[in-house]
Amino acid sequence: MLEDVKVKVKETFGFESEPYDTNVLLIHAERNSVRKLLKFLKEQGFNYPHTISVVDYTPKGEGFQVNYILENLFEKKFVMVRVNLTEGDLTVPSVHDIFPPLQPHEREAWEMFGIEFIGNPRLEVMLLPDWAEGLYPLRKSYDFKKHRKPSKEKK
Amino acid sequence: MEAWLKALLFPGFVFLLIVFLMIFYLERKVLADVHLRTGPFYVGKWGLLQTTADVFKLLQKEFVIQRRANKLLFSLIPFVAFIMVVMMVAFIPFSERSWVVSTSFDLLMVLALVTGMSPVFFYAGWVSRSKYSFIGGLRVVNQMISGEIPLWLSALAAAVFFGTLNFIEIVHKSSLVSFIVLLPAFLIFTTAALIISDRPPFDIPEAEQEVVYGFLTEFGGFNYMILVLSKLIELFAIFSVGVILFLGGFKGPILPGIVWFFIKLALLYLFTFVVRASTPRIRMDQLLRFCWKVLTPLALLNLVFVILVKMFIS
Amino acid sequence: MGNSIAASGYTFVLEERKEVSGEDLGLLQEKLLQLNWGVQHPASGPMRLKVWVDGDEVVKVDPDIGYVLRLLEKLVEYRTWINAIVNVERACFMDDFGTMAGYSIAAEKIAGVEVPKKADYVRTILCEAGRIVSHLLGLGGIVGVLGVHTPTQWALIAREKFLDAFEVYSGQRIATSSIVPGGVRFEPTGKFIEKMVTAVDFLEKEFIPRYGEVFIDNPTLKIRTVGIGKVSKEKAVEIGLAGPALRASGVPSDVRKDYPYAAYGELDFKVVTREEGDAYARYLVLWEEIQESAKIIRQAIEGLPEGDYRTKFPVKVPPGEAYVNVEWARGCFGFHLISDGGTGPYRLKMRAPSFANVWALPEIMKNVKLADVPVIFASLYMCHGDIDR
Amino acid sequence: MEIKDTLSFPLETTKKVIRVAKALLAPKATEIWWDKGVKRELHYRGKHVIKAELCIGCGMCARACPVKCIDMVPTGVKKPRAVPKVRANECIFCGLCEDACPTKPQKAIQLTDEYRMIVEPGTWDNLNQFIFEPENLDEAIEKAKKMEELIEKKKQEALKKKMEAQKKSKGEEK
Repeated sequence: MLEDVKVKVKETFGFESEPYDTNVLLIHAERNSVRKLLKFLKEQGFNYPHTISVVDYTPKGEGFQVNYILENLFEKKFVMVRVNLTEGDLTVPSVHDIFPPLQPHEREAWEMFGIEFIGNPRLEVMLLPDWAEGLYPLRKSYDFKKHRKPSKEKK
Repeated sequence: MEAWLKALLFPGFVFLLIVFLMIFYLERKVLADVHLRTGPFYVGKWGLLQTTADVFKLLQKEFVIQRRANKLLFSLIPFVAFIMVVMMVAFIPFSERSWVVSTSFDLLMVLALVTGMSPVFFYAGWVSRSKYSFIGGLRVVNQMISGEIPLWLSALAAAVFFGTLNFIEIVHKSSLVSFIVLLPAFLIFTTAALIISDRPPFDIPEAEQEVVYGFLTEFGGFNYMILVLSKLIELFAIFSVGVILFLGGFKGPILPGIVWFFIKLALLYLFTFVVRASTPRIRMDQLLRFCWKVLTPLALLNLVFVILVKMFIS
Repeated sequence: MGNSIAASGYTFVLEERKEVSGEDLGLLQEKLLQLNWGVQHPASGPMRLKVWVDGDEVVKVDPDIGYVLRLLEKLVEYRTWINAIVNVERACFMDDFGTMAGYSIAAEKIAGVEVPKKADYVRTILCEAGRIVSHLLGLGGIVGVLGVHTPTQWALIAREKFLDAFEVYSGQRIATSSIVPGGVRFEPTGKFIEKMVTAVDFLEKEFIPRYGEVFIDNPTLKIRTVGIGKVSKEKAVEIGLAGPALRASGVPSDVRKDYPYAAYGELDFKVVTREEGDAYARYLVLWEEIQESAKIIRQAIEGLPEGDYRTKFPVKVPPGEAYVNVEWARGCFGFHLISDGGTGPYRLKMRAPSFANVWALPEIMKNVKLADVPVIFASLYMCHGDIDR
Repeated sequence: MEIKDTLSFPLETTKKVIRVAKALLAPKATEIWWDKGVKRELHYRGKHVIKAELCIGCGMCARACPVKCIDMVPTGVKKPRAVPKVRANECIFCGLCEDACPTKPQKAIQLTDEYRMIVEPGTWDNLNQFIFEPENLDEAIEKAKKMEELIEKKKQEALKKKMEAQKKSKGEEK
């Protein structure tokens, strides 16, 4: 089944894909056609989104990586769509209308890494306190000693 | 005994207070037994003083008034509620001699005071000026009004059967026949009592998980204690009326009357505690449907039945 | 209700219905009352649900989470491969074995370490015991929000027996940190097996009959839960429900069966599903899964092989990554673990099932009564530590 | 159908109520432990015991600690160069330090079944009370010093012997 998807993705989009693990297919996608690709994958039966996993590779000079992990609940297969971003341009089109459950995941990725999902209606602080907006704590460059909450002065 | 001594000591305030501490203790112990726990244990012998300690804890607490609340009404409402419920108890004969007042319209008086409680509790929610209190207040009015109709109807059935409203006369007239004839009325009365006094499974106005503590949310310390106490006394009064009307009050062999009265009362309470441990809370719309579509028609039918029986007997 | 209150000068925060629900209601426009269901609320736990009510009807809810955020994903980056387990297990205190097992399997996959068979079996026993421990609290929680605390207390008695077994095994009752990359940390002694069998015996012979005859098929419980928070099969997949909630809607999704890990491939068990998809179905799924887990534990104890329980795990793990799922008590927990060749994880992304469920709430809580909010909330069986991580 | 339901509902509810009441007769699950005390399992992960005479000062425990609550305190002797000291207020009692300790057959750092440790409220001011120091540290240091002296002596003797031997051999050469 994953072989079929691999061939079809190659034919339709021209994206390379490789087996990631047993049951998991890794697709190297591009930012501009990620929406089309995810729509295509949903039609293929990968209709249960797991998460958006962002990896910060900036210390290694590679920018950011956005992984969409989708599951086919009935065929029991996974697909992982990987989009690489450069450090200067952290924007990805949002897929909240294709996969509604991914909307909060996009929100989390935005507040933790600062990746902007264009079209997401609700990019606001969710897990972090209000004062921590824009600190992007899961980035490798985040120094937790610097960003302490300004403590109340003692009486 | 002097009248004022009666009101103050027995069967007045002091007696009432001890009875309530014991009822509260009993509730905790029974619930703990059902939960397979030990319950209160360390304060006093078998934890008997635990509830007393809790009362003193509440007395020590700070007197908090919500900023937006009406200060006068907020502090006044608990006392109004308390005075009203204590008046109910004054009419109840615990034995042949131990009562504060006895009139020819005892039953009417108690039921009228019970009916008067609903606006008091609603105001308690209203003057708190808090969302949850307000919803709790609305719920309590809804619930009490729909519970009062069956309560009145079933109590009136007993009054029709005995032909009097005086409690002591009712007790003297009661017999095994009256118990059997009034059994349906008794069941309706107990259910209505649970509804009126917000006992589980009808604790909708105070539903902790839905509206925090309903109209009690903003009250703390002494105020809270008084309000909760008045709720408890209300149930106590209604149950006492139930015991008098349907279970023969202080009548009973060998033991003194007051002991029989409290044995019967304790059985009723035991029933409510076990119900509390097994029956989940129902929803407001379900309660209203139950009250108006099931309980009230049943109570009316029961009234007709009792009148027919009365016709045949006389 | 709305307009009359506003007219009487009552100063609640009332909001235009149109603004809240986003739909044009024309002349029917009313003002709504916003309730803060949480953070300090008897049934909410450390999270807030903004509930807009019209009288007794809920118009819209909006979860506000993040009150127990610990940034576990960041903390893991400061740990070594072995001692990262103390962060992973703290995703939720109720079932800590599942998360540790998932992390360990991911780390072993990257390092290419083969785990001894005995460790696999011990992991299975522990994970299932953790599931039982967690589900017992879940059962109590669902009935508990309806004002009856008896189920919670009875469930805690059965839970204590399992915690005793954990203590014999690892020395702690909760937060056992007992599953590490490379196996398990402690030898499953005879005493541990004995305690575990005692616990399962108690569960099957005392707890299940006692609980089942009162709180299963309870008429009052049924009128409160049947048909409440109904989610169809398609809807459940679309809004991304996870775990018992997904299975209660009729989707047979169970990682233990679909992608067997540990010793699950060799054991015989069935995936509990129900078709109704309402709060009562979710309650029954928990109830049946407890019995199923007890059977798995018995099988695993019977088939416990001899041999080593731990192999050496390298200090430095070669670069690589893995995405591993485990069936946690609350659903499918995913670990996207990345190594850069260092002494600790480079990045760990945890896919939390409760996070998926909490964002399904706005869809499920449409046109319900205010009194149903806690029921639906508890029946989705979420853990706040898991939502926030 | 509805009438049937209305009739069966109170009956069913009453049944459940009576069944719950059965629990009133069942034995209690809790027990009064106050005077009896609690018995912990033998390898309960409680207070640390650090044996200075066994410690080799490798610092593996400090490296394995996930919360970095173990400090290596220098002793001033060569072996052990430093001994661990546990800040109990930060410790999460995971026992990973015990796993990491390389001494055999007995571990130098061990978690015991002693669990009642805090006798006073732990405030910021008395944090230093909640530190698990190594046991018999002074004796161990003295012993180590003696050992060092002994080794030194032996070394010197060996050196002397060597020197003498060299001298002898040199003499022989000459």
